[in-house]
Amino acid sequence: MSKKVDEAPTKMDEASSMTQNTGDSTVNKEQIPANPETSVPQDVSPELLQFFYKQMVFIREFDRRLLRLQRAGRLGTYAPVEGQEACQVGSAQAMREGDFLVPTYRDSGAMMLRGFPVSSVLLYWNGRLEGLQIPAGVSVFPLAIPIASQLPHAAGIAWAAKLQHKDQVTLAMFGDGATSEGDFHEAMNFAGVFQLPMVFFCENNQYAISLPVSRQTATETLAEKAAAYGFSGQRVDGGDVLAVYRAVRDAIAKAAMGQGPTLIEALTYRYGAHTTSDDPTKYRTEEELASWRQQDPVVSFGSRLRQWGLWGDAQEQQWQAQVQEKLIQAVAVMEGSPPARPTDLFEHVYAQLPPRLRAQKAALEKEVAQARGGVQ
Amino acid sequence: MSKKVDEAPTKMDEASSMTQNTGDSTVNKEQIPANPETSVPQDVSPELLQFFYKQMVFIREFDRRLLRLQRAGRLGTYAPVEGQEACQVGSAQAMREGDFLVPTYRDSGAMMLRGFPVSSVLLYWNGRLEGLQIPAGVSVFPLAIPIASQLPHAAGIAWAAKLQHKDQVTLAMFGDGATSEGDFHEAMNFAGVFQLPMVFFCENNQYAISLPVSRQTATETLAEKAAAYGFSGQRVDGGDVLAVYRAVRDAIAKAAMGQGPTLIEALTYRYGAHTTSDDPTKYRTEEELASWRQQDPVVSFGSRLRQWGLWGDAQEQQWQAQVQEKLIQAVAVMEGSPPARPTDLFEHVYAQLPPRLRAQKAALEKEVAQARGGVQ
Amino acid sequence: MSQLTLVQAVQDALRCALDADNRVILLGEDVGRNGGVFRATEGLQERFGADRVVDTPLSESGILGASVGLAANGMRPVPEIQFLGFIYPGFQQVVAHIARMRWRSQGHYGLPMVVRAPFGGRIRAPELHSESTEAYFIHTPGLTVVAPSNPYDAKGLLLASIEFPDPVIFLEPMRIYRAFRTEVPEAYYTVPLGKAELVKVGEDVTVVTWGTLVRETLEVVHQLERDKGWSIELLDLRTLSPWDEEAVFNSVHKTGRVVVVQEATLQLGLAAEIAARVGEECLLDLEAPVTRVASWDVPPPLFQLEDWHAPTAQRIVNGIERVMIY
Amino acid sequence: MSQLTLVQAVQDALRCALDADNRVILLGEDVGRNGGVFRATEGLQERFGADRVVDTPLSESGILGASVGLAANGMRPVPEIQFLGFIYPGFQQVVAHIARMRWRSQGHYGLPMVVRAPFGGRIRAPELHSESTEAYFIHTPGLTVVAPSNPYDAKGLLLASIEFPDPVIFLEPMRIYRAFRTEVPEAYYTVPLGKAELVKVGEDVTVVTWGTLVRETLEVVHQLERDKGWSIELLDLRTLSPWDEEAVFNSVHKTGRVVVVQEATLQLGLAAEIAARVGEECLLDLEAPVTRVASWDVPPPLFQLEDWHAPTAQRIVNGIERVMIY
Ligand SMILES: Cc1ncc(C[n+]2csc(CCOP(=O)(O)OP(=O)(O)O)c2C)c(N)n1
Ligand SMILES: Cc1ncc(C[n+]2csc(CCOP(=O)(O)OP(=O)(O)O)c2C)c(N)n1
Ligand SMILES: [Mg+2]
Ligand SMILES: [Mg+2]
Repeated sequence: MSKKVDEAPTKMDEASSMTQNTGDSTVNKEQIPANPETSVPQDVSPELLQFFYKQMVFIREFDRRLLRLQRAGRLGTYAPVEGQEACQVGSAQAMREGDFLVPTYRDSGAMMLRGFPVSSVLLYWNGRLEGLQIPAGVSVFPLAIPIASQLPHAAGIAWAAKLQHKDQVTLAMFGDGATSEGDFHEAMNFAGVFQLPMVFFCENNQYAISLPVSRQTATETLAEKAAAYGFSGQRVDGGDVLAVYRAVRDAIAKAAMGQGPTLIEALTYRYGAHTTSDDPTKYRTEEELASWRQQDPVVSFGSRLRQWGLWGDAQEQQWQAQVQEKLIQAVAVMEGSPPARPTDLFEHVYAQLPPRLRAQKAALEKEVAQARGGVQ
Repeated sequence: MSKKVDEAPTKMDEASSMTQNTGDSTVNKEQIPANPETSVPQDVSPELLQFFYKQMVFIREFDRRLLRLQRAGRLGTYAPVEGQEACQVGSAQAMREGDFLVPTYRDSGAMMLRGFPVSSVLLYWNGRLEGLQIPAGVSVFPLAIPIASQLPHAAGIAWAAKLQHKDQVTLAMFGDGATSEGDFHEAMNFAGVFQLPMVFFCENNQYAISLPVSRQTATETLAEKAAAYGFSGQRVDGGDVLAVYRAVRDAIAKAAMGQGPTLIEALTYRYGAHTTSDDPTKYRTEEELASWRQQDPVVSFGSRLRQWGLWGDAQEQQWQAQVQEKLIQAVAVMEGSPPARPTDLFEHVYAQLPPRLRAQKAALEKEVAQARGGVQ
Repeated sequence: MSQLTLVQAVQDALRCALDADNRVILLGEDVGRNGGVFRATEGLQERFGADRVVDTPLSESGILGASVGLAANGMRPVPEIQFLGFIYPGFQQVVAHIARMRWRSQGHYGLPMVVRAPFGGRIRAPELHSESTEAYFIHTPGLTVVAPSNPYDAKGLLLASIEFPDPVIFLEPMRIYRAFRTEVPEAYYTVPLGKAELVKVGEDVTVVTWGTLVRETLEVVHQLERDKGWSIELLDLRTLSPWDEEAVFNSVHKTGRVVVVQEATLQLGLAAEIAARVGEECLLDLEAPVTRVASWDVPPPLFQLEDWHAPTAQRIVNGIERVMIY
Repeated sequence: MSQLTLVQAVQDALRCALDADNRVILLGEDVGRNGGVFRATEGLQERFGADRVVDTPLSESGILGASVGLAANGMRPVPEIQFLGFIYPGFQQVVAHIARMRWRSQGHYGLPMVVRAPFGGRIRAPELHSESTEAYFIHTPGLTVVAPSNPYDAKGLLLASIEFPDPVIFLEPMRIYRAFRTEVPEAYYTVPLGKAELVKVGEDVTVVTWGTLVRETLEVVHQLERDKGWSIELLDLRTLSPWDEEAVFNSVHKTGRVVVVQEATLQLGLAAEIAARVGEECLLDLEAPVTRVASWDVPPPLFQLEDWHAPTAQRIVNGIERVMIY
């Protein structure tokens, strides 16, 4: 901990001390399990394989677009996804119709896959209340800002499904940093005790803002923490969409059969900053980033698809065009929204506005009129 | 969970399903490790062996006295110790001079062994602020009421010792129920990450008020939870003062050598009610209680001492007389205390009373005078 | 009709709610087999099964957070926090989630749930078992805070709270859990949220209070009316947020004098808000300062001094006298 | 002397404290290598080592609870909570332990510690990063709550807080972390706790505020003085608990009118207590109701509406006009 920034590990070989809790480095990539198959997988349809890739490309383009919009001052703080596309596509796509997603601020990709509108994600980061609206039939929870606090919600959602005998599994997403919060513990314990139909899906992107996972916990893996709650945990290569998909699919199947929860730790890396307010060069090295970039989840899966004969240049161009079209439309929705209405502050705070808030709303209306009329 | 009270397990053989989290029963005693030696132990002096016994007897008599006082209306709610004497004597006695104790409401025995005055414990449960006073030189924290919230304090105390290079280990006590709280998790994690010189000592008395430990967690043991924090956990027979003593002594030695924290789970049972407001017949059976009584920690250790030739009737009588004398004195201190002074409400809230509280204190003085003078 | 204590009325309301709506589920520490440490859920697990009256692990954030998910996914959870002082480890769930989930989902996930917790002191309990910190919740937008003062209201307000589409913090005055009985109909009925009760009509001064202190204050009021000949109006707020401004202002317009009595510590207890609002809306009516009678601004003590911490009869008398002879 | 922003002044104070007293230790999320998400601890780990400026796990209850133990065992911890809204998971540690440990040990374990947290909104941050919930802490006996409004005070108040024998909740107005610079001496100095600052003398009306809003309110005050010819007195509370009653009452005795401006939501924000106390102590001076200008009683919204949630210049003007033309 006494190392200065410029003494940070500069080679991945030096970055292999995850088991020593005084180390500064990220996970040793040799610990990443799984090994991409060379022949076309049999358990997943070609269409789904293509879909994986297409969605990952979409999320990446989406993410980059949002970063540009943010830099142009058209969004507020934004938490980028780049590098974690396989985690989000693999997990969300393994969910069945009616399953419930409980995401964090970094899970826009998964949210959109589960039906949350692209334009709403934009509106959300654009600071618009409209971005909070959840369409009917979409079983996605609002993205959680306070770390780990969504995990007890997920437990409750899963519990409700169990009590109502719904065929519904809840997938809760969270980061490596979340494992240090009390709410992680309490939710895991509820899941174990009540045998809840849910999957704890941890995107271990090696850092919680600046803190490497080696200082977040003294265990070697996060997956092993499941044992403390009487259920099983598993590590997967979060850069491999297929590995993520299979692990989550199986865990959901297990949960749906009444066999209880699973913790999945997906090893991944965020390529960008924690949020647009963050400067990752303060705590990470270029070399470390470059080494993770070599295993880019989107690029590498694209190559595999091509090897398997499931993807080519024409498709790539076509899809890229569609993606850009989709993004342009979403941005247009955002930009075309009428100006935010101040009195919307009062909407949906209660099912019915109590008298005092009605009076406050009226006062605000007056204030707005005054300010706009230049009256004082 | 659908069992009714009268369907609770009635034999210990039925009570062996701790691994099934739907069970209602307490730990299978066959799982309790250790086996009392038949020859005189070599690693512990005869005096210390006698001391163990004497202290256990003292705590038991103390506890029974407090229960009587409570029933007579001279104390408020009280949380009895009976059954857990070996846990408290074995652990507190393994501490070295200067080590720090962080107790709960049920650890009066351990507190007294570490120098907290007997009369203060009485005053505390008598609802007197004087019972909160900690004498100079006594490294004991105020007993914690909110479950598990003392564990981060213990981590901080141990951390301070480490930073100041003090040769001091912190022993934190807590119950089985505490392991479900977020603060247990956060403290354990800090201990693991910062390699703190401390011992987590869990008195697993099988119940958190009415909830059996089999419903508190889906793991088989509590000790195994330590693995989720990168350090080791261990189960001991909490009915065997020697086993507790040795485990804690070794864990303290390890911590003092800079080898980090340990979790110790001591299997025990409270013979009485959770507190004097509780009715344990609502959730436990007579048979279960009786079966634990068969291995009474005080009685069984007394027998061993006699077998080893270290204890006899004369000593027993003499010690009992001393104990009663000590208790009579402590009760006399309590009963002889001058009436509580209302304005003491304001003492020690701040190092220096701010003006507003000085005014409130003056108002209370007036109110007291009025009320006492019958003036309105 | 039967004569019930307040805690029996609570239990009766819970029975009615479990009967009326199978989405209702009770959860918390020791609420099941044990029937609750105050016996508020006695017999309910036997009657409705362990799926509807659930003993949870010792985990307040878990209980409250899981209730968010339960409510969002079709249930109507009624979590119990054993004592109000033990809601603090779950405070984030209350103020960051329970209070805001309807808003955060712009109406999609309303949370019909009721957090029950005994509050207030003076039962000779250990430290932290005697908290009167309703102000934390009253200051939090999105919550509705209710505190009954008698068995009849306890049942009716609790049923109204369970029916309510938004989360309610339901504070039960544990000191009077068994202090007295009133007639409580066996049938399902509700008492409206947001409405104060006019306990006693009067002309000279308005006294506003809630929870435990209603009954104690009424005694003082009767005594003062006898001794001094003053005519005193007494309001029981019943709902603490949103509180019934109309009832309070109307009374103050009439009397021109007001005393608010609370068990919470003085600084920023609800009485501060009432005083501020009365000052804003009724300044010209006021013949004396709005006077607050409260606990001192120090922690609730160990029990031997607790009767001097909370408002004593003497302190209430002093407060009323102060405004009457101003 | 140098010209520093408020966040630089905070950093400078922390440097001074670490220099002056080797019991001082900073801990929190990202405070070390990263230098804090607002750069308030920039360079301090390099300078003082990783034992004194410590990156902790993501664990507010752990950070605050460990600070209790650190303070009780000889250190002077200065934990940082990244944003005030993230203190909620550690709320129990604050209100049940930090606030009461000196009392609970009857003087044996005083806790000299300072919990630093940026507060307030209007920096276009995500949800829950814009909380103004100082009232929770002001209502809690045993705490001292401080909020500077400019760089000079930030350094002096923070050093005074670190010297203070009791726990301080030190709220940093993040909207003005970098908004302007003032002269800040390089040397160690303190600004006394518990004393308001008279920002501007005036005769007709007293305006009380703190934190971010001091500067904004001053602008409104200047404008109204120009436009209307009123003479307005402005007080910056600086310490929110215990707040400087004497300064406020003296000013109100003089002006007979008072407006309190806060970024907290209205109901039971600190302005309520000030209004209640002024009503109690200065009723006969008052020529108009004590008027509160505050955020509406709804959650701080996503950022596009946040400027309409917090007091606008218009709302402050309206408040002052209301009391002036009453
Ligand atoms: C309770 C809480 N504390 C602090 C923060 C501030 N914060 C936002 S993101 C973050 C790091 C989260 O790390 P991780 O869980 O690994 O998720 P990641 O951002 O890497 O996806 C922190 C400390 C917060 N949002 N909530
Ligand atoms: C945070 C908190 N929640 C609830 C309670 C009420 N309560 C007091 S003791 C207890 C059970 C504790 O069980 P355990 O940790 O096993 O300790 P034991 O009493 O068995 O020694 C409960 C729920 C509390 N004191 N603190
Ligand atoms: Mg992370
Ligand atoms: Mg127990």
